[in-house]
Amino acid sequence: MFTINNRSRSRFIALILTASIILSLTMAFTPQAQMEKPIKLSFEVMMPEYDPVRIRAGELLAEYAKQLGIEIKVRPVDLNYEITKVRDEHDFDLYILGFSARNMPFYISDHIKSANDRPGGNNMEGIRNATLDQLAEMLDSTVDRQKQIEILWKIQEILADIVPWVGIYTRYLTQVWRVEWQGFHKEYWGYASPMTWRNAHIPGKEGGVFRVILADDLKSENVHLEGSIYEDMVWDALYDTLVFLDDSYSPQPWLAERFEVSSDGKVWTFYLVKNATFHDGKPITARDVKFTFDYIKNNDIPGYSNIARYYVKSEVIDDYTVRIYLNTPYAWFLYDLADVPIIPEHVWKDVAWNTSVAPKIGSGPFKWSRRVEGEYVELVKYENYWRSDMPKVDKLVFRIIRNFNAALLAMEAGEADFYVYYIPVGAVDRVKNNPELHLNLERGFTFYYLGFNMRKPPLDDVWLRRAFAYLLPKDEVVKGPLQGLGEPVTWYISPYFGDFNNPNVPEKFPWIASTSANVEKAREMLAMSDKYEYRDIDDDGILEAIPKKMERQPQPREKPKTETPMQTMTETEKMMVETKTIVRTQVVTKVETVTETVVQGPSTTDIALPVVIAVIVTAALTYIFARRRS
Amino acid sequence: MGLREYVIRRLIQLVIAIFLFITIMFFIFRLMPGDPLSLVIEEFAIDPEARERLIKLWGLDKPPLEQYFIYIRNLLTGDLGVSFVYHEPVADVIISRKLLNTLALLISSHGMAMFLGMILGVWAAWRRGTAIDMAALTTSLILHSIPIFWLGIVFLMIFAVKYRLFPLAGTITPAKTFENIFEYIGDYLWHMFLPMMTITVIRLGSDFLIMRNTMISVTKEDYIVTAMAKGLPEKVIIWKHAARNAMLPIVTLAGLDMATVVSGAVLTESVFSWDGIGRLIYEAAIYRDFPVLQGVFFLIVVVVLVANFLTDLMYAYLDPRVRYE
Amino acid sequence: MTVLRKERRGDKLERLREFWYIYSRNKLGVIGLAILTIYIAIAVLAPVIAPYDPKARIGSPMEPPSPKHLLGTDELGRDILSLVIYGARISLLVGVLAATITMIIGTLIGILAGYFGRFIDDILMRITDLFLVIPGLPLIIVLAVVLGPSIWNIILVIALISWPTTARLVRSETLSLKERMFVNASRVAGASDFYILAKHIIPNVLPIISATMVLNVVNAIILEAGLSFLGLGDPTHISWGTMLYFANRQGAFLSDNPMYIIAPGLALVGIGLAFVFISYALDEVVNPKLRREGI
Amino acid sequence: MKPIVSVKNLKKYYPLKKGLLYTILMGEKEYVKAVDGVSFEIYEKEIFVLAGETGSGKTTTGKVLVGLEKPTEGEIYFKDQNISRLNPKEWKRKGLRRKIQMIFQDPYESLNPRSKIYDILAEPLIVNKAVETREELDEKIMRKLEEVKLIPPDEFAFRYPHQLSGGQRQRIVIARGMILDPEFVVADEPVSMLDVSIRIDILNLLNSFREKYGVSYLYITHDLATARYIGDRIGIMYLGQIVETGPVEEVIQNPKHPYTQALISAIPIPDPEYARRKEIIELKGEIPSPINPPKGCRLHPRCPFAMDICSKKEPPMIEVGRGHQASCWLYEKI
Repeated sequence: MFTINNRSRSRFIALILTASIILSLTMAFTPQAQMEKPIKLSFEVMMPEYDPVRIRAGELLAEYAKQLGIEIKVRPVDLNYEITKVRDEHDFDLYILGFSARNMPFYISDHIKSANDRPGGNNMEGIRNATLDQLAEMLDSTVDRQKQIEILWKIQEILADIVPWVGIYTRYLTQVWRVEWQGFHKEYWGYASPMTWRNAHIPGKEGGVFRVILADDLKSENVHLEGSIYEDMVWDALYDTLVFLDDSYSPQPWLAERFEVSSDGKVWTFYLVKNATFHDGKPITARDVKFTFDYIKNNDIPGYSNIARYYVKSEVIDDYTVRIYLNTPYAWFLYDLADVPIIPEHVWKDVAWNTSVAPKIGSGPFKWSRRVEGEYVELVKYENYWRSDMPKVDKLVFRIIRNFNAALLAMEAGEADFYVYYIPVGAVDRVKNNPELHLNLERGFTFYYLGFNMRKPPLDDVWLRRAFAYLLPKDEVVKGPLQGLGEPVTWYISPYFGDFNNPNVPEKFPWIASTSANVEKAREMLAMSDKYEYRDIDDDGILEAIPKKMERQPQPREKPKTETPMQTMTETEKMMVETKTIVRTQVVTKVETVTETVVQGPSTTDIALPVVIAVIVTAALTYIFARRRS
Repeated sequence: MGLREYVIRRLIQLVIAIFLFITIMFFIFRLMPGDPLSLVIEEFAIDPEARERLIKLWGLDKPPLEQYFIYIRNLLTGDLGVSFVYHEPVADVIISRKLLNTLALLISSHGMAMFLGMILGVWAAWRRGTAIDMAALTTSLILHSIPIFWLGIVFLMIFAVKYRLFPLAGTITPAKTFENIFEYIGDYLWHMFLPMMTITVIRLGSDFLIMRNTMISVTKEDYIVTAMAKGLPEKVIIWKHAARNAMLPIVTLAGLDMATVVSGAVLTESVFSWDGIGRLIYEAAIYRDFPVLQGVFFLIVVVVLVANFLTDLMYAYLDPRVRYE
Repeated sequence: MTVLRKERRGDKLERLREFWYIYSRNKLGVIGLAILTIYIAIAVLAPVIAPYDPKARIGSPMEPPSPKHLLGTDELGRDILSLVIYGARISLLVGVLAATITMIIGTLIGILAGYFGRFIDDILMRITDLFLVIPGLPLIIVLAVVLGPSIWNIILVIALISWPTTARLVRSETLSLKERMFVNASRVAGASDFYILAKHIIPNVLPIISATMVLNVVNAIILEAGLSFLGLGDPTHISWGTMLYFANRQGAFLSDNPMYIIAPGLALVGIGLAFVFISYALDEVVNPKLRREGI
Repeated sequence: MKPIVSVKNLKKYYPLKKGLLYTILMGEKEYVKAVDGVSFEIYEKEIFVLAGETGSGKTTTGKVLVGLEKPTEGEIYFKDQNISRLNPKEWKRKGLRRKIQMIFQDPYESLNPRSKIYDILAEPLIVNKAVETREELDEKIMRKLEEVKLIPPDEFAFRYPHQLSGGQRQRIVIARGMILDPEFVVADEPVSMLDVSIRIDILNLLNSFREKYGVSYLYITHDLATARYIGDRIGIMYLGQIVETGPVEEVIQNPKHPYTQALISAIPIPDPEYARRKEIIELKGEIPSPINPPKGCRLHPRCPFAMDICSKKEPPMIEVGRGHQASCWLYEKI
């Protein structure tokens, strides 16, 4: 013990270090054999770290899952990280994300197509359902509203049946304004709408300044560049559109005093108002409208990808009539138009679409006045606006306050009139009790949901996903962290969208309707699984999923309320399905073989750093050991 | 022995350091998960094709190594790239009102802290060991352990929320029309007061400590002892002889302590919604605006390294004892 | 020889006693140590001291302080006092672990650079300079984003940012130590580099940089709080930084309970103070050149 | 008689730290020529003194001899074994560490303040694996402590260096040098830091080891008085070279080289009789830089007897007496 042999000792230590590093590396990279063995019901749920509510939601879910014997690790991560893992790498178990799904009815097809089950595609859960593929395909090209509703209802039922994701809660849009103001109108983002800028006023008072709080600065001074929703608020006041969406979310004439659509749905004719002018006094003509659409199409401007995709050409019939040709019938065209600012040809023809400071000669009720970077944007009334009754105020000031506490205090102090953004629950009472302020809670369409990685056993089991749906304490999330500023989600398309929402879903699919955690029901779900047997085989309090033999077919009574989608289809749909299935299946099987080989190991970023450090330390140590003075 | 050779050597080292730095930064930023478009997905369901188009537009589809070479090539021609978020050249994003805001805040607060720290430090060092010195010392140690953002919040709670003496956020009163430049400056200073005080108070602690300790060692030097023996008035000895010589380290340190300065700026600007470079860094990281991140880091590091270089040269030039090793 | 061995132990004790004698003359140091002891006691005894389970929702949200909840409740109706008490655990853990890793990296690199000199020194010092220059918090923000929020990543990242100062200090100490005669003596006696490093250099370096190491703890704690405050921390762990983050997010600012902000902040100041005082005192004990009368 | 150590034309140059760039731009590297061609022999049980001013290269010579520095040129033989090119590993493998040791100058600096005396003394034994058991180790340490007159040993063994006086520390330094029972020891100014009153004791102690174990010494000093007290033969060094060598008494009584003469005349001697006999030789100016030493005889710019040849050619070693040599053109004809 006493005789110290330095050399052998150092070699020994070096050996041990090297060995342990190699060992840990091999362990880290060894694929876990998952196919035949029982799989422990231990999952990780990711959510963006910045949102306390979603974190709490995850924690609550974990609490109840534990009662059932499912282990859930709550892992708040950077949003980008989560999206990379979920959308681009498909390396996840469960995730919670928000969906500001203002276009949900249109875009839902994007999320359910098998073809989009690829890295970077929007089918993040890995939905492989031929019927859904057909329906999505049909939805994209169906013009008839009744038909759309029919398809969407079907999609909602299938989704509720296979549960690729479950809605948890929606957060109300919170809006505060000083009580003296009136004339607000609802649109996508509640009352922060184009019509609000045009209409807001204090009854009995002429002119004045309407001061709106913006939660972020403009990132650029160009209406075509993708910015934040706050940016849109500014451009909505500066530019007019052909149509606008009214309080009930339906398109109404605006710059176009009326419009027609051809019977095949491909040709739209717009009749413009005749007295409208740009801020430089030049009239707004059909040529400007044509220019606007050509400009979007020719430049492939990312913010208007749908226009670019469906728009073919326009035809100037006369100064105030323009005809727009689309390549396919596109039902959502008018909704998209409500977003397209009409720009003056004589100003924009030589301007690159992505210049950061672009001309701000608009067509709207307010003219650009000045902007102090990071502080405010000031717009002044355009005296020659074609609607002589608008705008009602002389000035519209967007004051940039990023800190919501500061924003609310500014509202209290009378330094601002209108605020649409996050109101922390701690401050709700304060706002409510302030007689000078009006707090408006709007249901909106933003919702937060729990998504499953259906590619990864045992999450490929629909019964397990249904069990999860039963475990979600939606009401507790709403009452607790959300403090009642929202409501539980029991649907796949928000009732906000009226007829598009399938009201039968909650009734037919009780797990989607469940708003409080129900461990017993969840247990029942697991018991009904035909794919796995859920049992705690190693007595560690956590269940294991044991794959069942394929011969054991599910008993028919176990699926009481669901029908095979094919049976509910109309004849035309069946035909479409059959013609397209051949192509589809080829694509699908091809992709499947790829995804099946995806190995679930720790991600490279998780181990890269510790490993690098370990290697450096070892190298350094071995260097000391090995070195002798030379 | 060659000052010239020393300068050349340091210059080469400087260039290598900057190059190494931008390389490391480039790849660290590329390690961040996600691309500038990931964030968009939560707000808008962005069309995958549009997404790919944008990625191509920004050159993000190329392999990282190729992106790196393009970046270096552009950098050599003075092109820092175009911001993903602002769609402007990075240089324009950085050299803007944000930079001025940050400079105004940092220079005023650090200048103030240095000034007060020096006066208090000299004063405490001269009365070393007394109860007053003890109190000042303890206070500065306490200041050293206060998190800057917390102090900012507390200031806001007291001065902005409770007593409404100062504004909560921003750099000027929005949309106010100013009669003349003085009115504007007055408004700006009024807005800057709380963030400035926050940094000053936190910074004062360490500036005071440094000054006090240097003063103590300076007062032990022969020439001070001689001056005292000559019977010069205490004031003259303190301010003319001792303080001047003790000032050097504090000034040098302030320049070299850029890392802490920037960190403080990020937190302070975020608490006070001060529209400056600190916030820009934070947002650029969140939005994956690589070009801006690289640009800001590049700027900071070049400034610090060049400042270091110049300080060393100054020392080498002024102090004959410095060997060019 | 049994007599000798007994003496040996006594000797160590005596050294400790001597150290304590010098240290205890420093009032600030004693106060710091006392505060730290209290904090450690709170952290260890958290389950005993805390009036409630910190994760239990036992009251209505954002209650102002009352006899039932001395510091009120947070937005979930959890007892803030209990949260602050449990927060001591994470803050201490982060501070101590990050400082330890900092010390290990810094000492290793400093010693390698200082002892072996030449090109190793050149390379390591250039890297150190670079890290010294990189603004810490922004890089931490970037790294925190790269690695994802977890308490371990934060510890790692803080250490990754903080080591250069220690490395520089250790290097300069090593440089002067390796020229000392006793190192040469050891070399003549036939000791290897490893032996010299282990027996002569490291034991002499560590006490001298001990004050800095203690200061690293404060810096780590404050950095963690800052990161958490920006929302880059680990929100699943209760630390004072994450409490402040939630307090800020949930508008404690405007609610009836300012204690939600004041309490974790004061807790941070207290622990910071303890370590700053200790560091200051250690500096005076270990570097007698700085020792002054009356303090 | 065979020499135990023989040094042949030993050179040690230190490159000036200039960096790669400078070498490329400015060409030639520059060196500090600390030791520039030194030769001498040391016989068994002999004490050879190297004397000279600070910067003359005597300490560097000592460091090279114990392997702390590598020679630039020249050979060192230890009992017929060429040790000049060995690395530390080979030193240890060949057992040279146990045979060649060094005693350091500064008893304050050369003891690790954080090690106990016991550990300081144990270190050479442990790293050289010179003992098998703890008992053996304890015993050796006790014995050495006794031998350096630190009695009782257990009184001192577990103290820290700062708890001892300067003289006691120097005894520890000696004990450490002697603990491996070396055959040859380089003693680098072992008494220069000590009070005059205890110098003799220390010198006697060194002598006792020679008597008892037959140790040979290279005794390095700038102090001719102690050299005279302990030394057998002496070499006077100036700017990296030995300028005069011979038996101590002979060289001091009858110095031949002007530099030696100047050195000796600078010694304050209490004996007035002796002092009167002594002629005073003074050198001009300062000792030149070892980077670019003067051409020819290195002393010539300062030498009062400088001749033409002195600045042109380096003088060879010239026999000036029995075993007494000086390197000076003055004695060429003799």
